[in-house]
Formats: sequence, C-alpha cells, structure tokens
Amino acid sequence: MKRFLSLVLCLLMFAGMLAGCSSNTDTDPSTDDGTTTTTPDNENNSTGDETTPSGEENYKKDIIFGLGGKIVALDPQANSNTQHNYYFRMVFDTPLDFNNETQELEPNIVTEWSTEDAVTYSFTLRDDVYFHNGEQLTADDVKFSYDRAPDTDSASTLGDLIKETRVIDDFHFEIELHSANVDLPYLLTLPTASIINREAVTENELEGTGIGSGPWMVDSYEFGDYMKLVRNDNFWGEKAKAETFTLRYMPETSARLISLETGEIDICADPDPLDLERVRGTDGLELQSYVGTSITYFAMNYKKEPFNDQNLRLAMAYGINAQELIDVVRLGEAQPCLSLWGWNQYGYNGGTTPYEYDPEKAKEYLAAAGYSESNPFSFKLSVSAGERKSCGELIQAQLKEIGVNVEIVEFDTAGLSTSTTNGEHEACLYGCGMNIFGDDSRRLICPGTGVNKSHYDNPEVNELMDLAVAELDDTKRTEYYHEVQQILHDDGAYVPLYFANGFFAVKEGTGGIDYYPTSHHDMSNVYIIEQ
Amino acid sequence: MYRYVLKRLVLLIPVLLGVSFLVYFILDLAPGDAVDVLAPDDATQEDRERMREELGLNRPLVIRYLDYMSDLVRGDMGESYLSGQPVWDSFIEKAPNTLLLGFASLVVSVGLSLPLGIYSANRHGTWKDNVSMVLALLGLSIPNFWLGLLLMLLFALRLGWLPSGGADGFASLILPAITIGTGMMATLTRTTRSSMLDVIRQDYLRTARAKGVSERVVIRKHALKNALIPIITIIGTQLGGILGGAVLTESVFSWPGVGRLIVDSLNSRDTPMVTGAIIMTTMFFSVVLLLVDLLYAFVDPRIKAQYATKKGGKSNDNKQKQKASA
Amino acid sequence: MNGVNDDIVLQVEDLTVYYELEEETVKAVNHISFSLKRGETIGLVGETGAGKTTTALALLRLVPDPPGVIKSGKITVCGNDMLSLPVQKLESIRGKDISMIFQDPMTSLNPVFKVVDQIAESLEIHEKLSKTEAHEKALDMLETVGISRSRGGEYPHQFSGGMKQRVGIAIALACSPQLLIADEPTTALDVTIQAQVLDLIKDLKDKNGTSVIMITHDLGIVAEICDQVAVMYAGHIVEHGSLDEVFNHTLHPYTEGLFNSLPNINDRKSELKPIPGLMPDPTNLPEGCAFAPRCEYATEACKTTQPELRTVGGTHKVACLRYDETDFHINRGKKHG
Amino acid sequence: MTTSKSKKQAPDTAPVKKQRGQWAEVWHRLKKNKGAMVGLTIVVILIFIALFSDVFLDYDTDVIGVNTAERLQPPSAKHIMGTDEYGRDIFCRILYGTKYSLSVGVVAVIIALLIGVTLGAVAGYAGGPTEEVIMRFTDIFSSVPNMLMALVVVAALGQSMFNLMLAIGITSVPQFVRITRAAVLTVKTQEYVEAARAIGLRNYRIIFSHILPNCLSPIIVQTTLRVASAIISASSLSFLGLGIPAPDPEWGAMLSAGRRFIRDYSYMTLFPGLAIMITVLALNLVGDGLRDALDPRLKD
Repeated sequence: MKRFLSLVLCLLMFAGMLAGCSSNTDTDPSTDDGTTTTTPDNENNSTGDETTPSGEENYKKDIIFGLGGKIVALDPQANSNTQHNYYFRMVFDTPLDFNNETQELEPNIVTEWSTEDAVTYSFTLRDDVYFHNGEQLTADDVKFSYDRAPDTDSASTLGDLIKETRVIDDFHFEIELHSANVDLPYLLTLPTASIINREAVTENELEGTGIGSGPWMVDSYEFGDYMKLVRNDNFWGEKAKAETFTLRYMPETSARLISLETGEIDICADPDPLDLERVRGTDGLELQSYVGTSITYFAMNYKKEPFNDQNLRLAMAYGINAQELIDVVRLGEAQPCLSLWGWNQYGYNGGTTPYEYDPEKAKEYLAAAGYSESNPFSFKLSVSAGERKSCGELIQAQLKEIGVNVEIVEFDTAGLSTSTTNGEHEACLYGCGMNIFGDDSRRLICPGTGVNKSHYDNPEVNELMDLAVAELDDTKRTEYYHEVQQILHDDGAYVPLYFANGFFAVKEGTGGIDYYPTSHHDMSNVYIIEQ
Repeated sequence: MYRYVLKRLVLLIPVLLGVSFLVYFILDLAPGDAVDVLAPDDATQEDRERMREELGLNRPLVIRYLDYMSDLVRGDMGESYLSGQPVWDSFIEKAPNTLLLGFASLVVSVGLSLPLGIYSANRHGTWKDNVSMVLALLGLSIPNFWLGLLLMLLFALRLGWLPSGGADGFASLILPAITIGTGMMATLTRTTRSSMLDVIRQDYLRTARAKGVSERVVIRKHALKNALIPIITIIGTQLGGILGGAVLTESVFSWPGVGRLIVDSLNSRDTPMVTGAIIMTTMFFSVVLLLVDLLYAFVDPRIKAQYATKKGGKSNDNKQKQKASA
Repeated sequence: MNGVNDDIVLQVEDLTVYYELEEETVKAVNHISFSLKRGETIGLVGETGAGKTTTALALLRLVPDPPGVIKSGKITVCGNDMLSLPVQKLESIRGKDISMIFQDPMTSLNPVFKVVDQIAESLEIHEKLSKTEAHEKALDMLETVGISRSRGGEYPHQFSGGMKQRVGIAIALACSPQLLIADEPTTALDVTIQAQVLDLIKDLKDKNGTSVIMITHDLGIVAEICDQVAVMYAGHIVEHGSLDEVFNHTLHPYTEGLFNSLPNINDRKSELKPIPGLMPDPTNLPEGCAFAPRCEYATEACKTTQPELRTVGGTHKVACLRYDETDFHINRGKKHG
Repeated sequence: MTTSKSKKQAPDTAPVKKQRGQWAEVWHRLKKNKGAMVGLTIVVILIFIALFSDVFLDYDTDVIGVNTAERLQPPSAKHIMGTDEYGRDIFCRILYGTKYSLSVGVVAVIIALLIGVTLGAVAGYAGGPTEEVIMRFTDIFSSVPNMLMALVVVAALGQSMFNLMLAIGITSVPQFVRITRAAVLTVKTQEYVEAARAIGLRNYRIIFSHILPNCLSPIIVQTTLRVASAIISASSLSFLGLGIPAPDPEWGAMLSAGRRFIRDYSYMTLFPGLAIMITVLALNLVGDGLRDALDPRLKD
C-alpha cells in the first residue's frame, strides 16, 4: 500500500508544480470577460503613438527585432514576404516613396518624374546617392535592375510590365511600358523595385545582391537565424539613429513576447492577439498598431462543382458571420471588410453593401440551390495552420447551424498554395495584402495569377479592370472600380471576412517606425530612447 | 579492430544511399514544391513555369534524383532552392548548435539518470525505488515542447534567471538541454537500474568485499564499470532521440539548430536542403554509434579481444552480444 | 574450550543463519560450533545445500542481507568478534587476517580489470604499498601460484578455469592471511588441475602456517589435506573429530553412508550402497534429527528430539541419540585408504 | 547452494505448491509490482472510456459544438476543466479524445508490430543474405531519427488520422525488427526447433507456431512501451502542425492549440498535458512491470 501512496503523492506533487508555475499572476483569467471588443481607439490607422524625438537624446545603440518569419535571401528581387521586406526597406532605395500620412507619392532617389500617355515615363535621379561599396548609383544601375527583373522570382510582375528602360545620361532615364498603366509610380515605391548595384551583382550573384544604397548596410547574417545590419554613415538622406539593428527569427510566438519582456529583444513583431492586454498593462512596454490592408477572405472555386452555382455562393456569403470571426479569432483586433479592395486602395468603394449575417436568407439560397434538411449540402474547406484554421473551425460551426456540413482539410503553406492554384479545392480560406494602387485587385479577380483562389473569370469584370488601368481621368477610373466591386458583391465571387489589425510590441521610448498598411513597414529611422 | 571500423564505415555507404533515396522520393509525394513557396502570390503561371525550369523541378523525378546523386557522389550537395546558398554551408552553420545542444542534453540525461539508477538499484524493492522510477518515467511521459514552455515561463519569465531563447552563451543552453535531457532519462535510468541489479548479484563483487574493499569502492569502482557496458549501448540508441527532441525544442527556444532547419526546409519543400541535412545527420549518428561501439569495446575487454582476433565478418555476433534491451 | 587461547585462530560458537524470503524461511545453518588452531586445517564436508558456503560467508560477514540474517552465534577471528565489529574495522580484517577462495573461478574475478590489478588492490589496502610496489608484489604472487609474470596485464577471460582459480588463490593469499577459507576451490575444475591447485594450497599453507577451512563434498580431498573433519548435514554438524577418528572410527550413520556411496578401487565388484532419499527441505526441517527419515537406525526418539553433539572419545564428537546406549555401534563396511 | 523452490520431494508432509501455468506465474509476479497495478488500472479505465465515450458524450454538441458565449472560462462547477477558445468543454473533449489518442498509439504499434515482427522473425530465422538485406534496410530506417521520418511521411502523405498512425508505425518498425531478431536467434538454436524441422514442418509454420510464441516476452514489453511513445510522437507532430485535423479532440492537438493560451489560461494546456502524462506513465509502468515479470533472471 505504501508504494501505491508514494506513486499518487508524486503525481499530485508534480501536477501541482506544473499548474503553479504556469498559472499567471498578472491578469487573473477569471475576470477577463470572454470577448474583448475594444475598438482600436487612437491606434487606428495612425503610424502608432509616435514619440517624436526632441533634440539630442541618448539613443539605444543596438536594437534587436524579433520576428516570426525567417530571412533566407539577400536579393530584393528574389523574395517578397514581410520579413524580407523589413530588411529590403532598410538596405535598399526605391525610386519613389509613398507617404502614409498624406497618402501621396514622394520623391526618393528620383527627384522628378512625368508621363503624358501612362506608357512612357521619364525620371531624374539624385546625384549624391552611393552604394555601400562606395560606387555611385547611376541610371545604369536602374536599367540593370529592371532588365534583370523579368526573370527573378518576386520582381517579375514589375519586370513583365516594362518594355524597355532607356538610360538618357547618368542621372536621367526613361521607362516604356508594353501598355498604359497609371499605377507605375506606385509600383516603384515597393521593395521589389529596389535598385541593386550592377558591378557587384555581375561580379558575385549571391553576395552582390546584398549591396544597397539605403541607410543601413548588411553586416553579417545566418540564414534562418538572424540578419545584422549596421548604420550607413554616408547615406544621402537622414542618418539612422541606432548603430546596429539585428533581425532575429523567433518562430514560437509566445516565446518571442517573453524575450521582449525579459529584455532580450527590443521589438516583437506580431504578438498574439491574446497577449495584447498584457502588453498594454506592462510598464516598460508599449503597443504600436496599424490597421492592415491584408484581407482574409473565403474563396469558392468558381470553375467547378458545387460553387459554380451562384445560389450556393450567396448562401455562404450570408451564412458566415464575419463579426464572430473578428471577435473570437482576432479577439476584436480587426476591421470588417466590404470588398476585395484595401480601405486605402485607389478606387475603394466605402459604400458597397456588406453581406449582413442572415441565416434565414442563407437557407433560402440553399433551398434555391436544391439543398435542404433531408439533402444537406457539404463541401471541403482547405485551410493552413494557425489563424486560418481557427477561422475554419468557427465557420464549420456557423454553417452547421444552417445545415451545411463542412469538412476541414488542413495543409501546410506550400501544400495549400499548390492545391488552390491548381483549382483542386472546393473552397479555401486565404489572405492577400492589398497595395495602394487600384489595379492591385486584378490579381484577385482576374484569371492568370496565383492569388485568384476563386478562379473567378467574369469577362465584364476583366474588361472594366483593363479600362480602368489605362484611364487617366480619376473620376471615370473610380467609377469603373466601384462598378467592379458591385458586380463582385452581387455575383458572390468571394466572402471578404476582415482586415486584421497589425501590432508591434516594443520597449518604451521606441519610435520612428513608418507603418505601412500592406505591412512593408519602413524601419530605417527606428530609434529607442533609453529611459 | 581497424578492419571492423573499416567494415562499419563501408557499410555506411549503402545506408546513406538508401536514406537519400528514401527521403528524396517520399518528399516528392508531398503536395506542392519549392516554387509554390518561393513564388509571390501575384506570380503568373508563366513565372511559375520559368522558376520550375530554373530549379530543374520540371524534369521527371528519377532524372532529378540521378542528377542529385551524381553531384552528391562528387561531394556537391547542391544549393537550397530557397536561399541559393550551398546546402553544405547552411548545414555547417547550424550543426555546431545542435551538436552543442545534443551534448548538453546528453550530459543532463546521463547526469540525472546514473545517480538515480544506482540509487534505485541500491534500494531495490523499497518505495524509494518506485518513486525514482516514476520520476524517471515522468521525463518520458511529458511532451517535451510543453515542458520547454513551462520551464521558460518559470525560469526565464517569472524568475528571470535564464534567457528565454536564442543561442548566445552558456546560460541559453540550460533550459533546452534540460527539456531534451529529461525526455531521455527514463530509458537510461531503467537500464542503469537493471544493469546495476544484475551486477550487484555478481560473485566478483563478493570477492572484492572479501578482499576488504569498502562498500563505496565496491559500488563505484567494481560494480559501475561493469554496469556501464549496457548503459553505453543504450546511450547509443538514445542519440536518435536527441535530434527528435531537438526538432521541437529548437523552435520553442529559437535555437538555430539542424532540427529546426530540417523542419523549416520541409515546410518550404526545399528538397536538397532536407535530403542533404538528413544525410549529414544520419552519417553523423552512424559515426557516433560506431564510436559508442568502440567505447563499448574499450570498457569491456572481452569485446576488444573479439575484434582483434575475429576477422571483420563476425560483427553481427558482437551485436548479438550487446543485449538490445532498448 | 571457550578461554581465549593465543594459538586459537578461529572460534565459532552456536552460529545460526537463516534466509528469510517472503513466503518462507530457509534455515541454512543451525547452531554450529567449532574452533581452529594456527596452522591447522579443518574440512567442512557435506552434500550440496548442507550450509557449508553460508557458514564460510558468515565468518567474513558476507552473507547477503536481505535475505540472509545471522540469528545467533559468536565468531572470533584472531581475537576479533566479527559480528559486532564496526564496518571499517571489519574491512581492515577481511583479506588481511581472513580471506576466501571462491568456488566458481569463472565468475569470481572482475572481467573488466587486469588480473595483476585485482591482486594488487588488496595489497594497496592492507599493506599500504604504493601502486608500483603493490604491482610488483602482485606479479610475485602470480609467480608463486605458477603463472608467468608476463600474463599479469591480461584479463580474466583470457585465462582457463584452473588459471583463474590460481589467480583467486593469489588474491586471497596476497596479504598472507592467518585464516584461509577455501569454498570448494576445485569443484569447478577437472581432475588434473584439481591436484595442482590442492598441492598449491598445501605448499602455501605449510610455508606461511596458515590455518585453512577446506569446504568440500569430496572426501578424497579431505583425506589428503585436512587435520580435522566436520561433517555437516542440513545445517548441523553431525560428526566432528580428527581425520583418523572420523575416517577410521566413523560413528554417525550419515558419515558412514557417505563413505559407502564411494566406489572402492580395490573391490570393483562390491555393490554401491547410496543413502536412500534426499536432503530435507531447509524451509521445512523435520522435528527431531534431520537425518532420521533416511537413517536405518532411526528410532521413535530420533524423530522427536534434536540430537546434541557429544564427545565420544578424545576429540571425536557425534550428534546421534543412539549413542546414549552404551553398546550401540553401526555396522561398518570395509574402509579404504 | 540453491534454495530448492522447484521440486518438492516429501509429498506427504510439505503442502504442494500449486503448479501455475506460465502466464499465471507472470500475472502473479505482475500483481506484486504495485506500480504496474496502478498503471494497469489506469489503462483499463482509459480503454473503458475510449470504448464507451460515444454513449455518454454526443460528438456534435458536447465535443465540437461551438458556443462563443462561454469562451475561455476557467474551471468552474459547470465546466470542470474550463472551456477552450470556442467555448467547448475541455473535460468532454479530453474524455472523447481518449479514443483518438489511444487508437493512434495502438494502431501505430500494431502496424509496427506486424511489419517489424515478421521481418525480424524472417531475418532471424533465415539468416544469410536475407538477414543481411533486411538488417541493412532496418539500419537505413533506424539511422534516420524517428521524429524526422514521421515528419517527412506526414508532410508527404498529407494530414489525416491514418497517415499519422502510418508515420508513427513505420518509424517504430526498426525496434521491433531488432528485438524479434535477437529473440529468434536465441530461440532458434533450441532443440525443439530442431525437432520441428526434423519432422518436416514448413518454415513459416516453424516460425509462427514454434519460435515466435517463445519470443513473446521482449515483444510484449516493447509493444506497451511503443504505445506510450507513439502517443507522445502524435502530440509532437501536432505541435509542428502535422497532427490530426480539427476539430477532433486528440490530446496532442489540444495541447498544441492551447500553447497560445499558456500564460493567461494555463488550464487549457494543463489538462491535455496531464492526460497525456498519466496515460503514457501508466503504459510505461505496465511495460516495466511486464519486463520484470517476464524476465526470468530478475527473481525478487
């Protein structure tokens, strides 16, 4: 008997220890009322509560930035996901820049630009821009960059638009497009339009692409672990305020935030919505946020059974309760989304009528499509792990109430991307960050690109998009885009769910981060004032 | 002895070929390929085709494999689809971290298991014996990523004694090593206990006592050296578990090791990197297993004699002698 | 008898040892007493399971506990009361004043240590020699037991059974103890090797004047090497006396039975007379005399009362009730040399 | 000096110890091991829960029914183990999850058992080139650490309950091959195998009816321990996002999903973690107990 008691005792003691050390003392869970629907008050789409630097402050020399994605390439034209864009923005210069405050284009290394017919654009370069290896940036480098673009992995969309880049002289060049595109200047603000150094790259393809002309230089890196940047002291613009900046890959979200709290890192990207309350409540930490333009949407395969039937698509549109997704999955940290346009995207129609959650109406559409209690409609929903899987589970439960059986099929990122691009899926949950220029929505609603997960192909929409992109007159262009959004809504091509708010948890006194809704944040001028 | 070592190394070649074949073909079954990960969302179908061509993914599987193997034989493990960096460089960058972590967790595991095993063998049958066995089993019964998180919460956050992640300095090694180490304790403690129980019964201990040797020395010198033999065999088999544990622990503690490299590469269908890394780890483990066998011979003279006299061919007899009591 | 006499090397009084297992208790040794003078050799004779080895182990306090328990008795070795000695003192005596050779050479040597190191260990402990001195002396010991010095560096598995037993002897006699216990040293060896090992023990005994307890079930060995003989049966000493008294004037029926079950070289045709039945179960010893069930002279009394060892003449003692009757004698078969 | 427990020679006086069959002897020894008994009772309870969970738990409402109103509630009278992020009762999910976790462990081991034991037996019995080939294949499989092999298999075949079992099963085959081969090699030389061969039995009959029954003890021990480690592997794979698809309440998946909430709602990881720990501990205790009971040398 004694041995039996010893066994039970040991188990209880161990369980107690586990419970003890993991139950937290900060916020007592029981008081936390389930749904924290805090509307993001002042943190709306401002660039975070910026503490503007006043005079000579003692800036923290070395800043460590913990992020959830790993950096695996130097070449700005080889990669385009968020984590790489942080590094590209800091190390390279793009011809133009976009001011999030004024929503206006601004000169960067290009001082003036002009076009008559939106086909040929002419640009003037600054003459005091130098690469990190000391060579001066000239039009030859620009031509080299954009001639190389078509056969790279990420800059190919830009490269395919350009027919020819002509060098006039060292500091003047012209770009001629295959067809008129009003959005070119906007495209030249994206990291994929970064200018790389011709000599360095021709000499050593792998290392050479790391030479930029931006305020920061690449110091050392270990792919999949960290990338250390050091200040470029002879930068043509405003010098960086810190000396070194290290981007560190920390996959486990909760561990990343803990490193911030223990002071091992200074900035933590994308903390878990669950922990936002804690960060706000912890002194020494600050929460900076921005309303992103990355739309999470429910796409239905337009090309094959069962979702070629419009009734079923509309049944889904009214059967899914987007607000509940916002409250449960995003814990309120998201904005409702009306259509497949970013809220700051050219041509966004704030007035499009949203799909109100209306189970009865959904049931009517289901009946119209020939489904009922006796003959229930069921389909497979492809999702990837994490947030989208949580949304999937919730949608599964919601649609159950209107008699629809959803089977969740889980993929890893590569698997999901392939099966949805090849159209093997019936429906899927996907996301896409919308840029500022109007034509960006083309990749979602017109055939030909990997993001059109509904394989939506409506000649009327295609025609309107082509007209708009070539239309110089703003009012007409906006009209076209509004019309497209209305057609999409009536046809039920997609069910847009929400714009997720983005968050950075930072050490107190952090500032200078220029937040972009498309999450290409510019951290060149980041600083931390030592408290 | 050298004939035996040579034979084991030669035997390694077919195993490595087999492993590369196995991983390469299984990985190809996975839906999607590196281009689906690399290509940005707005890449058109032509872009994707072009990228596939660049990486040679459009060729049939067999040709790709043969091409890969012909490079491999010449020592070139190819480049990662993702970063273009040679597989060998990335592996070499990460290998020391996992090696360090593996060694540290072995130290933790052996450091905890040996005393616990001896302690429970000496008190065979009492409740102390049971409690220590349960403690050892606990290590095996707790999913180690959960343990890792709890340790981090307690020691890094609440007490602030240790860093919560990263691979800078000795302090950041402690928590991951404990997480992996405890996982391996169970088998090691059990083996120590049963081999000590066997040895304690042996006559030569009685001879030692009859010689007037003190009890402490009888256990520590005479008994332990004999008991070490099955323990070393088990440590050999446990090494596989280290990398298994590392895969999880490295992502929890942001430890830039090979385990995480393989998981990340797997998710991004980076076949050369995955195959290369697995081949290297397999080669590393086989060499370490061979070292364990040699160490085994070093400790047990009966085996050493067997190597010297017997022609290499008899190696599986000797395997038979190592009780496979894993 | 119980006065401390300086030439008494070993004094055992009323020694009782039980093995207490979960379901039963094995009464291995029951109230035995004997003593041994310097240079004298006593033979402990009996079948397997008679408690010979347990007795030997008890002398060195090596009986494994649990399950072994020394119920009663006093053991004095060279003036030291073994049972009450503190552990350090006990350890300083083991191997120095009293040492033991074990039965099975195959398992009694540590397989992972060199032979010479195993001998040198006791020298280092008891003679306080340095490593090299002990190493040298150990090699000398090897030579004295007939093994060439060059083989000192080899391991036990490289030696034959006989050679291993010689190493065992070298270990036991390294510190030239006053009392040597040899627990069936030759049983595990074949006959030719047996003779060599016995001669070796005899030479070393005579040279150093060591007293020896020779444990065996082989009466031939007893005849050759022992001065005294004690016959054990089921944990009791049933007959004890000088070699001549026990061999030529056998009193106890069991001892007689032992002699009768030996083939007689001179009279090949004579029929063997084995003792009927088997050793009693030590967990369930019969009431009276343990040998009663198998004894042809057994009376009702034998079955109920426990016989005491009583002196019959000179140093000859026997534990048999029948000798209360003055004229009792057992019919004795022809003896052999 | 052997304590003669085996044969009794004075039948009339000593009480006859009843001759137990081999398995009764094992059971007798196992009963004495308190730890194994505790383990066995836990395992029996778990099996009972697994079999009858459908009876007292309705899958749709109790197990996957979402009601966001009661989201993230700590343990209370209404929800003994609290609710998860969708308001589902964790206690019900853990009870129901027993079926998934146990079946993953058991089926995976059965797969490993079938493949491993047959290969091991053939290798051990046949010897010569077949043994060499089989053992080389086993080396290939076992030189790749289990976790990595399971990862690759699941990533390749896609995520489903069966693929998970297959992956974990395949990775445990080498251990079974080695254990069986070692046992067969020792048994092969026994006389009764010679006798079986002498009377002209065909090879596979000899292997399966004569040799294998005598190699059962190491295999049984290995089976129980493998079930335990299979459950752990399943939870590790769930952690890496390759586990059983939602919303099935497999413990590993619940633990991995709960790790986000580990600081504010620690109960969400505590209970699945404890469930895994107790089950695996129980299986290991039984495995250990069996090992001692079946191991002739380790007499108490």
